[in-house]
Amino acid sequence: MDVNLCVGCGACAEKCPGKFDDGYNANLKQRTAIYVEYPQAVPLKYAINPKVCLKLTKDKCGLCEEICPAKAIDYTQKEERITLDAGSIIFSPGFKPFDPSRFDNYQYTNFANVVTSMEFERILSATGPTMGHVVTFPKLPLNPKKKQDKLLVEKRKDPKKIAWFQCVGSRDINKCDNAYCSSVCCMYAVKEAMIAKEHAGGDLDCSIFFMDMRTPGKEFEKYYENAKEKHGIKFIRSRVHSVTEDAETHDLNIRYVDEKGGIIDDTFDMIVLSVGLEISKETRELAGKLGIELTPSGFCKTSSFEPVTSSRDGIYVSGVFNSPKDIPESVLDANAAASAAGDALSAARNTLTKAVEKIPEINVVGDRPKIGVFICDCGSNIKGVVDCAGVTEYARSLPYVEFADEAMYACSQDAQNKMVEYIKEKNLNRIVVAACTPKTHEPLFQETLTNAGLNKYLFEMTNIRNHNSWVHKNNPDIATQKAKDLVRMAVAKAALSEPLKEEKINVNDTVMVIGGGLAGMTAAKSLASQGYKTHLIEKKDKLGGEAHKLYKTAQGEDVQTHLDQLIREIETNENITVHCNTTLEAVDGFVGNFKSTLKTKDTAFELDYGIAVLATGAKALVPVEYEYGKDPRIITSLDLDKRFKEKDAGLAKLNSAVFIQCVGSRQPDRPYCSRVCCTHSVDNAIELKKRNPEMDVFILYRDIRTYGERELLYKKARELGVIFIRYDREHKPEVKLLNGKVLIALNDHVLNQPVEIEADLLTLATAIIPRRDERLANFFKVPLNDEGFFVEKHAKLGPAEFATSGVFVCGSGHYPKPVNEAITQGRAAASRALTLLAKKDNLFTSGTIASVDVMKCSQCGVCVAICPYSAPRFATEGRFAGKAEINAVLCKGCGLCVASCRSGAIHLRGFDTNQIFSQIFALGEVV
Amino acid sequence: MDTCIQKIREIAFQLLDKKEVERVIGFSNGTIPMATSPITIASKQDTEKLVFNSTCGLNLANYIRQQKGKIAVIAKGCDSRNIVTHIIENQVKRDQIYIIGVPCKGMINKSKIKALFEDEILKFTEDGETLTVESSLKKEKLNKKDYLRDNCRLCQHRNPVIYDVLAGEPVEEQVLDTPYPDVEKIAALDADARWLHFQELTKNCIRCYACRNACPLCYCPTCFVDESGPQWVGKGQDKTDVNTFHFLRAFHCAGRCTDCGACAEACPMDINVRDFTRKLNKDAFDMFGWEAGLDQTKRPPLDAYSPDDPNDFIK
Amino acid sequence: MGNLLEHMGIERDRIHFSWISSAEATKFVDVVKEISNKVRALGPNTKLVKDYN
Amino acid sequence: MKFITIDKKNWAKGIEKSRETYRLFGPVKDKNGSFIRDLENDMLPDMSCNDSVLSAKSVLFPQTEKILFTTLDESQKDHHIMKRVPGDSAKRAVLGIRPYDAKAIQLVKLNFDTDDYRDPYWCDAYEATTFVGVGINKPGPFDFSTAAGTGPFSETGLDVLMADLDNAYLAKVLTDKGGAFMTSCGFDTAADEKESQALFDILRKEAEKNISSRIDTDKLKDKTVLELHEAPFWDDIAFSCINCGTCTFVCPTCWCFDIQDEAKQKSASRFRNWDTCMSPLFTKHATGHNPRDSKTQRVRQRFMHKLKYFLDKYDQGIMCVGCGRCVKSCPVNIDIREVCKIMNSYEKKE
Repeated sequence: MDVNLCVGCGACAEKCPGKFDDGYNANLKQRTAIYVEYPQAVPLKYAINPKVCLKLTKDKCGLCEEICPAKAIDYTQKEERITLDAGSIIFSPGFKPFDPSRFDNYQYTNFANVVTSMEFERILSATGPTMGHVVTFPKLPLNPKKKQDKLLVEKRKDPKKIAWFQCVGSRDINKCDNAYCSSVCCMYAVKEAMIAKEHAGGDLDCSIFFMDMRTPGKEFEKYYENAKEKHGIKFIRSRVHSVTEDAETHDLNIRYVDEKGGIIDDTFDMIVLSVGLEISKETRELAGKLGIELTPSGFCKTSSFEPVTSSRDGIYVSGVFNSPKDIPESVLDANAAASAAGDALSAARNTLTKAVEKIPEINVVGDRPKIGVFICDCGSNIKGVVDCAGVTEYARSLPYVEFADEAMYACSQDAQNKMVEYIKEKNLNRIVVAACTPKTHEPLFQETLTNAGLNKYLFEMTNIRNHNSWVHKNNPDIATQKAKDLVRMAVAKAALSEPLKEEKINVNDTVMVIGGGLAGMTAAKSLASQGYKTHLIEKKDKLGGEAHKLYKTAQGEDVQTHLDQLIREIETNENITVHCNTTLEAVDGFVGNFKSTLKTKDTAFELDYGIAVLATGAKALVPVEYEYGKDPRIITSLDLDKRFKEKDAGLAKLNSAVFIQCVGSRQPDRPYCSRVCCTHSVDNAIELKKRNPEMDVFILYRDIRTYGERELLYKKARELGVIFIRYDREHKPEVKLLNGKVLIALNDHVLNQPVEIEADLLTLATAIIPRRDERLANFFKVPLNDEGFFVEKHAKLGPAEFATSGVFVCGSGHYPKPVNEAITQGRAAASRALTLLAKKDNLFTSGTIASVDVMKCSQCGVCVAICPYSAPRFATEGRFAGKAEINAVLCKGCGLCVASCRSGAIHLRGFDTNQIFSQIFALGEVV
Repeated sequence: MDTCIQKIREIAFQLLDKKEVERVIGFSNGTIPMATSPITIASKQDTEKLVFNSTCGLNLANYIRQQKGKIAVIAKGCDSRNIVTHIIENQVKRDQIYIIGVPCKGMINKSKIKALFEDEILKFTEDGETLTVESSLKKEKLNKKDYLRDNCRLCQHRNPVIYDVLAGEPVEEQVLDTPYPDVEKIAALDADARWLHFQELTKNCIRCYACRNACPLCYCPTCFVDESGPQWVGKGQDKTDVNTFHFLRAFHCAGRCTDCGACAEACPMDINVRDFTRKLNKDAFDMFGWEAGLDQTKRPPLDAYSPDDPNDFIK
Repeated sequence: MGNLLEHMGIERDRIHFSWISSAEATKFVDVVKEISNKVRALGPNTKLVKDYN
Repeated sequence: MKFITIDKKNWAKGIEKSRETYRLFGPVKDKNGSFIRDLENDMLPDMSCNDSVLSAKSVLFPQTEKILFTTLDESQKDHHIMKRVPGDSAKRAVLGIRPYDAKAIQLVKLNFDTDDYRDPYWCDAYEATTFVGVGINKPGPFDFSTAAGTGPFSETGLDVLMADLDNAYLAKVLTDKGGAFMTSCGFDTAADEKESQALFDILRKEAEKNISSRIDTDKLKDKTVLELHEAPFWDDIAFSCINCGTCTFVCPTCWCFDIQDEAKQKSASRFRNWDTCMSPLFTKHATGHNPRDSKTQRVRQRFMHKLKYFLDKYDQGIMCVGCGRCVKSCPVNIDIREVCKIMNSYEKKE
């Protein structure tokens, strides 16, 4: 397949006789030998599977070559070897889902209704094998051909009861070697159950069988609570031993022990195995070739302080290969790896760039619209249904249409070249293309306009493929009529389009980082090492923040040594100016052009900068329960760290030590999980055991959330004899000070008996609470969530930036996180900031932004109040002082202000009211 | 009210005398019975022209926009709430206005009084709670309480919510169990009857836009009804256009209206246009717990996005 | 807005507000179908409809 | 001059009879006052009610009037060609019109029916209309018609003037049109001419005596336009004005209109609607410039037009008949009598 010629029309796949399993759909259905990897693939190009293709295997068929209107098929292509010179390598090979076939107890291969979570994920998807409809016998095709399958499919039904089994291939060294926690399965199981329930319309019975519910991510705990409380999803703490199948109905019978020790039999229509994440054999081998050191579980070995740097110089890693993780952490990893790779290469920046030739723009203002209409056949995609010649003829009859032409592929290179010629020859000043979706093709056509000297906003595209020929396949007449309607509307709008200007954004390449903790220092260091002047603002008198209070990381690294080294690096870096004892007093401006007033002690000074990174961190809760503060033996985790740091010899002499988890976390007034405390306590418990193996160490917990390879610590603690006793939110342990003793009473979950423990040391694993800095949030117009953490741009895809352009976030101000994650996010924030800084001279606003008609503006301020990007503000000077004006740099063109303006003073350029109306009226003419 | 007007005049005199403000906006006596007219005075001698009585039914907040220099304004409870709305909506700055608050016992319903007489009223006097009204045919003594405007009868904010000085003792606020009986009465009708009610209501509208122009909220430089590109609404007497004007104007006031009654007061055709706005006021209260003009720091609910918005479409 | 129109005697089902993101094609289809069905069930509207003749 | 006595017992029957020839208009009481309405079958004019809220000008000059129409259907030969809406030349009569409203129509006629230009819509309606007025026995407190050049028993512009005599109407037939209407009603009981005229004179004098409100216009003519235009009092007069235009809508002599096009699907119409000089839109240019941008300019325009420009241009007195409607209806009580007083007595200070 010649990817330069393929236009992704799909005509080949329609006729291709070869079939093989569709890996994207978890092999639940088949795809043709010529295929696209998945519907959203970028670029959208077809490929041939040489193992299945009849032409390549048997030299028969050759249909696709005959059909392809773009002549893109090339059976002679050979595997090529490409040599690249690279300064850094980012190794991000991902994972493979655990294959449960080898588990005999769950009978995944034998039972029709046992599926993996990956399969279930596809079943739930609208583009999946069942188009989102959950049915039993999901592994069989919708219309099977084999006789025995046909019989089975007759029994197919909408399931009423589905169970999820957690930790399949995770936290398991009996049946597999995966001692670690896969980190993501609890959350995805809850999500799948919620969606399944939504699809089924509510009466679906969903049960999740789990060991510990691990939802330590941002907003996860609330989701879990919601699933439980509001959506009635059942959470059963039990590891199910085995599954049997009813031979007749194929329902699945299970037997399990509930929390009270009772044996329960139950029947489900379907069972979903929540499979874990695994590093494949191939990846391990490749890592070996690259000379990267791995952990025993197969993940890349990295340090907490260089969390994306592999053991081999110049190779950086990200994603699950680094450790099991969810989407936002993967994105952060990727950002961080990019910045780490960039740090190493900063000297070589811009050495390989080429400039683009600029074509002068024709001034069309005041000219009568001369519209060129191009109707695309898209091979047979459109033409097979719509009478494209008729539509073209019709287009010629429309007002202001100077020229109309039909093209087999309007997006092909020669069609583009012709378009440029026509524009010049016929003096066209507006272009309408009726083809596929502007989402993928608008930029291409706009570029063509630019090449012909037309402003790219003099372009209008209408979709007569996805919205028309595809959906009205069986009604060609109506489809043709609809195509005409769409073209008429597009022409009506195009006639009113105006050239729009893209303003250049000036970027001051100085960065201000607020917060001198680990995350802030990391961000500053990364930016500085790429050559940007960075100001690091710290409220306290020294850098380091909360990390000063930590003893060691989960991987056993000494925090203070590393911290001291980092501080030294920061202080000696000539690109970094550290401002301790400094507070932020005012912020003005916007992306690329911020100005702040800062105050050091009593001296105020101004700082101009282009980018801000908020790394304000969080702090530990001071507990108000469990008799804290009333006895020196009752301390917090950080207090205990301090004693470790100070090498307190008394610790070895303790007879018993107790940890209480979730002190202030996961409760109604603070519903989130503080993420770090389980590992912290487990680690500290091990430290105590190391100092005195005879010591009785208890951890009183609700769920142990040692996600990822932290699970190994949990395992080790149990091996060392640390005793874990679970409690629930309604029955917290009670701490009493009696006769000089610290006594802790609670109910033992195994024995179901009350127990009382006398502790020489009681450590409270306190919640991490945000600083809830509303003033700062206001300064930069960035939101805080209910708990007081900053709300990032996108929970999954934008975890280190804000919706406000030019402002980034990292560290525990975003959400509680351990050292390695804080550092990753610090790097990620720097990385995101670099994407702006690197475009310094090449950054333009969009043309489709809001603008204010000052004559109509009533200066009521609704726009100012309502804009999520702070783009409108009141003009402070000039003839129209007091009226609203839109900052082109900040405006995202969302139209919120346009809709909210009572006076009708705000217009969205490129989507102006008269354009929209002209479209509606154009449609209305035939009504 | 007599003592109150003395107080107002004194305050106004002092303010002008000490040049603390450039002008004072208040009411003066009209040329016909039951009429008062908004007035602006710049000299302390003119303070004698100021009056305040139960015929001052217009809303002076409508007169304070785009004034130069500092001005003083006399404000009833509702006027003061509209001043608050003006401050929120950037129409005046708090330090540009000096508010002479007047606790209010309600304004009279002029058309209800006129309806008692077959011919024109020749004389109207007010003495505390008693109104004396005379025509060529008869003379009536009326209890003011029985002739209050509907909005005043249902008012729960008679005392100014914001002021620099109060010209009189605060009055007792009414507490109503059912603050929206009028809305409920219409709501109890069936759909066709409701439609007829509004058709009948606007039947005589001449589209003079007195309701809009008397409303302190309607300050857009170009009102949507005057807009010609796009023309949102026809400009003739077509009943659909008339109704569209009324309900859209009301909607623009949603969450902002203080039910000051100036619209109905100004209407030369005696149309109670409040039937439109009242429903929205009730909704704003029921859905958002919101009454306009009570809080200088919060924008009206329709100006703001909130994730816990009670509207179901937001989910 | 819907409440006010309903208060004026216009059937509630004739007006609909929905928050649909560009990614929610299915929701869009569902909502449009739902509204069309509701409006069809109500029959032609006679209120607040301008007679141009 | 012919006088006819109409027993009130026969009134309804006579009116009913006239419907064979005439479409009738007259005052009808509504809950918010009385209005001049098209009297549909069986409806009688309310001859005894207070003055109508709006004047009778709408009978000839409706607030919204469709004047032209066309089709946008390009398959039709005459598409986009504007055609006049077929006129209603059928006879009509306005019953119970106040004498000053009839006079006002004569003032409006100066605008719609000139040597150079004849407004077909207004003029055709005017020619088809018979004005049957009723004298005002007891003028109200706002009536200053005598000072404005008309009066409670003024005959200008009327075809018939009737006097209400409790049990009967005494009708003075002023024109042939009026006579024809009386005949169509079957009212033919002639009254003694001399006695009747005497009775009219007594009633007129009695009524005029009742009018306490007046304005002086004697000095307006001598002042220069510029002097009044630049006088300092306009800001104060205009302060309270909310620019609603009620005064112009209720005014029997205001004649301004605005043209609006409306189209739906393939048909398009052109309307004229009452306009008002109080609206900023009235003078706004397509460029965005507005020569009367401020409220003061607009308020000044209204009074200058009524009390000065008109006077100067036509020499027919002021453009006000003293009905007092604007005084009663103004939401902020701007009183034309007061304004007239200020203008009439204004002396420019040197």
